[in-house]
Amino acid sequence: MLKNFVMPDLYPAAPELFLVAMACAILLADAFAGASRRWLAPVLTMLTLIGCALITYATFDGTATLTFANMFVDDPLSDFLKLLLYVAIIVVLVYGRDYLAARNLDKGEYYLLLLFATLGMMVMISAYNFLTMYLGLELLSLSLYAMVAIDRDSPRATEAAMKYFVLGALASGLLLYGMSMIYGATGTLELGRVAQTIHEGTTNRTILVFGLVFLVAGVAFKLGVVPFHMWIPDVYHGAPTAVTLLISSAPKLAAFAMALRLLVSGLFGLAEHWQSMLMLMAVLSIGIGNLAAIAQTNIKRMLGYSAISHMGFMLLALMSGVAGAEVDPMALINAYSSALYYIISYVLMSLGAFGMVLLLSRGGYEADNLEDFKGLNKRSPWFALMMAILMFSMAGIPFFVGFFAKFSVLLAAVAAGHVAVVVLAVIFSLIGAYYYLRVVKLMYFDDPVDAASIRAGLDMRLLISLNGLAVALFGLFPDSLMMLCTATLVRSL
Amino acid sequence: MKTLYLIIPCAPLVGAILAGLMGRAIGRAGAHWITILGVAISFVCSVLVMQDVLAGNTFNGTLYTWMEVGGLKLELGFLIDRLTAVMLIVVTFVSLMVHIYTIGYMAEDPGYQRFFSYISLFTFSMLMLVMSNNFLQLFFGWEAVGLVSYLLIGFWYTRPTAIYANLKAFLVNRVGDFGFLMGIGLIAAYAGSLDYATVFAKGKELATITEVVTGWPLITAICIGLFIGAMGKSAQFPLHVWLPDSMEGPTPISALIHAATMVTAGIFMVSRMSPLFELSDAALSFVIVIGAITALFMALIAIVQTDIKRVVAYSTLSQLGYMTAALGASAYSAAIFHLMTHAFFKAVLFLGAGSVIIAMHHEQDMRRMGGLRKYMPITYATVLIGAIANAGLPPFAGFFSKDSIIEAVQLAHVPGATFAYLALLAGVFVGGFYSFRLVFFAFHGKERFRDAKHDDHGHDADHDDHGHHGSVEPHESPWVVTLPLILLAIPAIASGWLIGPMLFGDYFGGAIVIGDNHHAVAHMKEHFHGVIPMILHGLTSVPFWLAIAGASTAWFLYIRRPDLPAVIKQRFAPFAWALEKKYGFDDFNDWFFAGGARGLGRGLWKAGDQVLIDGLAVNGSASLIGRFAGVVRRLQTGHLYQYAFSMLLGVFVLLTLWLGRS
Amino acid sequence: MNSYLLSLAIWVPILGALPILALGSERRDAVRWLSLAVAVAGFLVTLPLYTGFDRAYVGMQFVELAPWIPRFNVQYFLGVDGISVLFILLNAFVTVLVVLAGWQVIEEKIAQYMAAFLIMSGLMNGIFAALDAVLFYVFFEASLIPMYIIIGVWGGPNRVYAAFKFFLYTLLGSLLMLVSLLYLFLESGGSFNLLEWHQLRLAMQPQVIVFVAFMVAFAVKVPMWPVHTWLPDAHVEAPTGGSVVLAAIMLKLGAYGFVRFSLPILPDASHYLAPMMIALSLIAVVYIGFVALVQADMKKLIAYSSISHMGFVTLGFFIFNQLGVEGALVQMISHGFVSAAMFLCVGVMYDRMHSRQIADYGGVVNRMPKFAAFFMLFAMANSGLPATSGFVGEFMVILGAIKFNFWVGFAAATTLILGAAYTLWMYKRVVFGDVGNSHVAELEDIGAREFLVLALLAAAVLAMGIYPFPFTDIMHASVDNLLKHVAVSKL
Amino acid sequence: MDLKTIIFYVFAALLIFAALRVITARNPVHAALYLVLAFFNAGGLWLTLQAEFLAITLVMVYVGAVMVLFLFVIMMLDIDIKRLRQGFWRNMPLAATLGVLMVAEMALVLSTDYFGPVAFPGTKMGADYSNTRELGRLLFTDYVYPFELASIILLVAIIAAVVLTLRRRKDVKHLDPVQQVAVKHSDRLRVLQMPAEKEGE
Amino acid sequence: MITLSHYLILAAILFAIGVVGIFLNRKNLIVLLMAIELMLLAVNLNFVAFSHYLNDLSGQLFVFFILTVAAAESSIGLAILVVLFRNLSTIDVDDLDGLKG
Repeated sequence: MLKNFVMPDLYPAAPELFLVAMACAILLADAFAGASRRWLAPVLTMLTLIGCALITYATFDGTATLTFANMFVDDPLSDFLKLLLYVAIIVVLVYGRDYLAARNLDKGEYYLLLLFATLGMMVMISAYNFLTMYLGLELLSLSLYAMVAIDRDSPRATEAAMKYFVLGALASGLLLYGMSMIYGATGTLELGRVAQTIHEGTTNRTILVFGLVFLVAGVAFKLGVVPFHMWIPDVYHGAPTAVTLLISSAPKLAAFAMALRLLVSGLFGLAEHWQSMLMLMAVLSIGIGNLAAIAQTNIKRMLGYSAISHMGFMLLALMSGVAGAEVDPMALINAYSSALYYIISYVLMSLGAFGMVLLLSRGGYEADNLEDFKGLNKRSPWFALMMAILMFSMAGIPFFVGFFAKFSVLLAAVAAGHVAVVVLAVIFSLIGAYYYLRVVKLMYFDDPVDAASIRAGLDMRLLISLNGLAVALFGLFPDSLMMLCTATLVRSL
Repeated sequence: MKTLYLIIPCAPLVGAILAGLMGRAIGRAGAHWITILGVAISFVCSVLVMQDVLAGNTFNGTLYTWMEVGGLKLELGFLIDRLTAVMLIVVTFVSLMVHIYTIGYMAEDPGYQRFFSYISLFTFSMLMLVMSNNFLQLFFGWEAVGLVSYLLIGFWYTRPTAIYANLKAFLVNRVGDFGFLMGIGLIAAYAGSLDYATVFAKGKELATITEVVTGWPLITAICIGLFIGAMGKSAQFPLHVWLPDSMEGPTPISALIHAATMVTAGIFMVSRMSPLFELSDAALSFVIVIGAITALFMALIAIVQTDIKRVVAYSTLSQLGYMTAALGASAYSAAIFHLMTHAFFKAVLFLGAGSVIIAMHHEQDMRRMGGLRKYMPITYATVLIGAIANAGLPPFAGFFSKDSIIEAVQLAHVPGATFAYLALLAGVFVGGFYSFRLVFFAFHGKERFRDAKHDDHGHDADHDDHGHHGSVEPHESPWVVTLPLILLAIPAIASGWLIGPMLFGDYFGGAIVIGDNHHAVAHMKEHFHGVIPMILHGLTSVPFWLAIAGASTAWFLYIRRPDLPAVIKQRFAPFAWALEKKYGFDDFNDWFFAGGARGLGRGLWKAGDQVLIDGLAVNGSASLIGRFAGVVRRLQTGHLYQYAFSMLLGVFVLLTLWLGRS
Repeated sequence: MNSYLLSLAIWVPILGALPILALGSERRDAVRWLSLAVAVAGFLVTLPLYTGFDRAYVGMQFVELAPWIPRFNVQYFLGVDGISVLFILLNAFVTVLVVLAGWQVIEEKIAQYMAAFLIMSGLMNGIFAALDAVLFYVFFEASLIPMYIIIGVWGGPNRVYAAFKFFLYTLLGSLLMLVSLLYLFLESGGSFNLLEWHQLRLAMQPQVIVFVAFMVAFAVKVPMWPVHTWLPDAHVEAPTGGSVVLAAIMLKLGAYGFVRFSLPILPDASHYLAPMMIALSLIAVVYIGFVALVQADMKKLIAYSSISHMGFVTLGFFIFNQLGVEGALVQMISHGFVSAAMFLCVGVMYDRMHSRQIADYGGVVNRMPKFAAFFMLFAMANSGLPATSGFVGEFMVILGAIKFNFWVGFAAATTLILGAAYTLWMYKRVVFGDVGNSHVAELEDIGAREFLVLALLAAAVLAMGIYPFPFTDIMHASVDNLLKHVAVSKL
Repeated sequence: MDLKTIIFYVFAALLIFAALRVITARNPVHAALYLVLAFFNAGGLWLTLQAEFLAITLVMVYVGAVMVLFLFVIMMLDIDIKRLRQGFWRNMPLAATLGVLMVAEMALVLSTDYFGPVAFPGTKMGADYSNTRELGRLLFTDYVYPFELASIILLVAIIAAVVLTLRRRKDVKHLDPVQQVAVKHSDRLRVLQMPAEKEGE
Repeated sequence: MITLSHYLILAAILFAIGVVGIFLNRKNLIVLLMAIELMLLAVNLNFVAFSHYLNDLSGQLFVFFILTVAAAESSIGLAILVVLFRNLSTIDVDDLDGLKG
């Protein structure tokens, strides 16, 4: 019956397989370990991630390999993003541990969901087919919905989960509708063949653009850009901070991969259309994100709005791929590597910022109001410095990584001739600087209202310091990371 | 020789620095010895320089390059010629006298060392000014003397009037400097150099140029600019307002700075610039008119003053007006000559007044004096000499110089010369009157100090407390005070006899240039046959009789009929009021310039900076953004259906826009 | 050719600040002495820049060149010419003074205070030494951070407003500049090298647009009217050291930007827009002069006087003659000394009385004669008295302006009156007179440390006024070259 | 008009009607039942498109399992129907407008030449063709990767449902032997230090 | 004759009804979940129609997976709903406004 069946090459998917195997092991271990072995799940999770990282690193070969009937791609980009993803998840694990333990949320299920979310992101990163992209997205989203609601006695968290869920489902509905249209127009679900079919020019572009609109809407939702951003502030605010930390970091990498795979690998033939859509959304995001952030009193919410504006900035690079009619491959790479660089630096900063919120919170006390940062410099000069670095970096002030991220994005946009847009973006980022500065102001200029000393594990202290210093160091020596982004994209596109 | 030149300004400088910085270490006596020594060295060197100059040597050399920029070489250097030499002698001599005099005058002042430091510093600055061979250094000295004047007027810094006066002096001088700097700037721009010799050499060339932007004849613009500087420093109308107030300073500096030397810097400067001024009749005309106005109208104010120092101060203004008028008449040598004689006799008058003030325990109001003659014979004698010289009666020094000026102005042909002549003549009468009024008022008549209440001395004499509070009886001043008086009285009598060589003997040689069409001095030279004939001729001239008339009127009103002045004052009330108000300049300046500037500043600050820029643009945009933020924030209503609506709207808009495009 | 002096000048203070931060504010004496050591070391490493400077050479000296961000062809490219070298020295010098001035006054978080100043000093050296546009920009913006902290943490009651105003105002300008830098990068075919940009040919319209963008950035920093209003607020609220650095160095950054960027890269636009620049400069001189006259707060008054003096700088640059440009540069240096000294003087009084209101003083000279003497010197320098440094630049610019256009010079020279009026009027009300109130009566004269600081500045002010030759001599070749360059159209 | 057309229109009309009722029904139970109806109709339509297996799955899995779950939840929750009726139609005009506009736009695109008048290619399959078998074959060969992913998604759903809703009832007093054994003496007895009361003065 | 367009337009109408349902409904969260099901149904209809039209089974397979995911999704959605109801004692959409601004 199964003639012609060739066993798919499992080698490129080794990290995913390892992760699934370990997840099952953790599931069983957690079920039978009992209450006294609570440490088992986090430790195993950590080991899993480290193992994944090792496998990914070991199987890296610098070429693109397709497997599972061309549904899975393993290229430098996917390996790079996955490695970053592991790092982000490990950071999330470490930062969140005390917080979750203090709220009795550190159940085994949390770690399982975290792992499955990671798997979902890995699937998205490696997706080369609409179907796998969709499945990865759903795997991620479903895990996240559950994680947001995991503090099930908290009305805010469940409200956030509900909103996230409904809007997320709506967004995947839009995405699917778009996929169905593209499928109808090209007759295939595989990205490479979609691109090829479009390139051949035998398809009806109206239908393609019609599908594209829905597809872009779906991607935009995942990135959280205006007008598909409404979930961001509420979910960031409502979710337990440890989960917010997760939502604000790693999924951005996956969403970036999704955007890159769908729009660039698949629908590059429609670039002129999606680029201008992205431009519109980018400008709106930068504007609305920054404006709304000014009026916030909750830092999680503020960072949520800031995430919207940051994603807008990232889109500026993503839309700058083509300069005029003729396609200059180097300009393309410049633009996309700027976007990648921007995403990476954003994830780094976002991890640090939410990490600081976690650092300050204790059992029964969420340090998520801006006021809670008052006088941090008096309580702990070191962590105040770290937070200040993070905030200045987010505001795009040199010598921090955020500046160079903005720099490369703006350069790409100017190179593509979008000077007016860039000026607009720059003016809004000035407005944005205000609310980052306000955090610094609270930490440095005001007296503390809460004199409690900061208690956190050594691992967290070390990691968060490392995080802050990384933001500074990547700012002083931005080239290595930039080059890495560029090289990755050169070999993957 | 260059070392000698260098010693002249540096000796007082060293004295000033030592006395100023190490005042506490060297003590009071140390301070006056060091500074007096410094000035004495300068004086001796000046005499040596004079000898050298008389031997026909001049010097024009660079000290060091201050800066070199864009082809403009700015240097510090000395120009030593006959004009300089005269000034050196006058400055160092008067300064030396004042230094000595100060020992007595300031004997009990706590700021003793500081005072010596200042006057030595002043001497240094003034010497740098007169020795300069370029405009830059001239300006340096110009401002430096202004600074010291500022410091000295405000020497008693706790007195509100003193610190008001010094600020006023500085600012009014700054107005003059403003014009001065414009003149220098034009010279630099068009002559490309600030060196006297270079600029003078280009004078003819400059005279043909029209200033590009303004369309003014360049040379006139330069000269008027420079002269505005002179108006500030030499207190010419309408920038004279600071000089009477400067009497708030201790009397020695009134003598030194505000009579003998600094205020004559303007006269010196214009004489120095004679090669330029001679090229512009318009400028000369301006100079002569300003000088004449000052000479007459300031003299008029002097007749209503009761403060002994203020009388002398207004008299100084008037005399400066004479000098200026002489400049306008191209009689530079006459101006310098008058400058010299005036330095001596005015120093005598001031120091004499100071002597009186000491004797009266720092009472300056003449209405509380009278009959001092028998208590202070030396002072009386010297002041009388000064007064006669000031009134211009032969054979005292003032007669020669003043008479020459009047004659020169009479002979001048520039527009305004006739007016100037008449004004100066009238001024002679007034001069005679106020000079003798002072003498009679203070030294003759009833001993009014006996009825005067001394109740206001307590606070008046905070700093110059002489410890003689009980004693009412005035007495002659100590020798350190009288010696300079006597030493100064000699040239006040005799310096006029130098008129021959100085005015007509071609003494100044190349230092002063007179244009071909300006013959006044040359004319006078033809009629000059020596000092004695001049005195004899003077006895028949109009000015002499006017001066006598003035003196007699003074005698009549203050000795003969002391009740009359009050009656006259009542009769001519508006006139007296105008004089007492000093024609309202002070009030106008306070109201218009000081008040106006502050009003303008406040208006610009409140309306411009605070309301428009900060309020509207800066905070306005900030609050606008804040309001926008509030609006944007309210878009996030928290309702799911609204979120879904937003997404849907997004899709709808994208659909509509992009389907339309493809 | 390769020398590490400039790198040392930049990184010695910055790296030196790290151990100070690590020491923490508890060990005050250690912090103070270490800070002083770092500041002095920072100053010493800049001295060879002056002594080893080749005055005849027009190009950049002490050049350091290394790749920094090869991805965008950004280089770690340092070098100085006659225009910039003096500012590095000035900056290092002022840093020493600031450390001394904060010695005892700052009691809270002294380690952070000192570190902030040292870091800022290094960053500002970077600005003056950078020959790569991105490097310049990075230093330019980064220097906002320590100043923001300084104003906000150690500032006066309204410090938060002032700090935000300062930061956002300046950021606005610099962000527009960033866009222009990116544009020039693309126009130049992928280079951020300033020296290459100087040779870049641009059409008139882009020149004007880029000029305006640059102008906003630099004008805010200078500050020029009408974007000056952040300065009085920042000065009033900043601690003394902050005011000193702000006035002495930070204001120079904008002016320096004009000479380094606007003039040589955009000569045609510079000429075209010169009337506007001159008009704005004159407004700064006259308008601000009047405004300064009515200030009741000493620091505000000096702040306004700074704006007015900086008007001379921008005026000097845009009259395009050597007198003007060199005068402007000299004015910048001199203003560095004089304004620093003025703010230190106010600081000396503020430390004792905790008031900056003129009305709260009166008769200070009775209690503090030494201080009054210094203050008098600096007040005179501030009003441009000859033989002080304040005169030199003003004089040169006025001469240059008269050469350029009589009326421009005329308007500029009004500062002679206005400057003297507001400075001396303040001096009169604060220092002269009888002892104003019981607080004044309790004042103590300056101590040895304060004396040292003021004496150093006094020496600098006098030296520069009496013999400015060494200051101007070093800049001739570069200014000459700049003017020749600007005279050639790039169209 | 052939039979297929009639069937299509009947099913389509019912489908739309049912869908409209789903979103407009005030009683959630009704809505759920209308949704069942909609699914039935959709299944019917899929049959016309020769997707037999999917049609059957839709009815069996969806209607059989998912809809029952919905109903179960609706019944379980104690919902105040009266409150649900208030302000129900407030968004109607906007919703209707936007909905109609969207449909119009989409229809405009979808009825273009490309999809419009051209008939179905009318694929003719052999008699031995089985939609189910083909799907199954693909599912376990080419689609094995998504298939595994789907299984994991279901696993996530299980975990999520458990973690969110499983509760140990707190009002039941039951003993946990493990805890009883693990107890230490410090848990049983707590010594309190009380300050001695002062004697009355 | 029934063409592909018929199916597509039908799906579009269905999709629109689903979407409109989400923001029309201000009261009942369960109906929101049902509206999502409608949307997915519309997408499925699209895929089936295309699959038939293109004679390509991958569309149908996609539907297969969508059905699976939708089931999982609704189970999680309902679980969240239950938790929400426990916390807020309501499933009124209007009451879900604790997070805003």
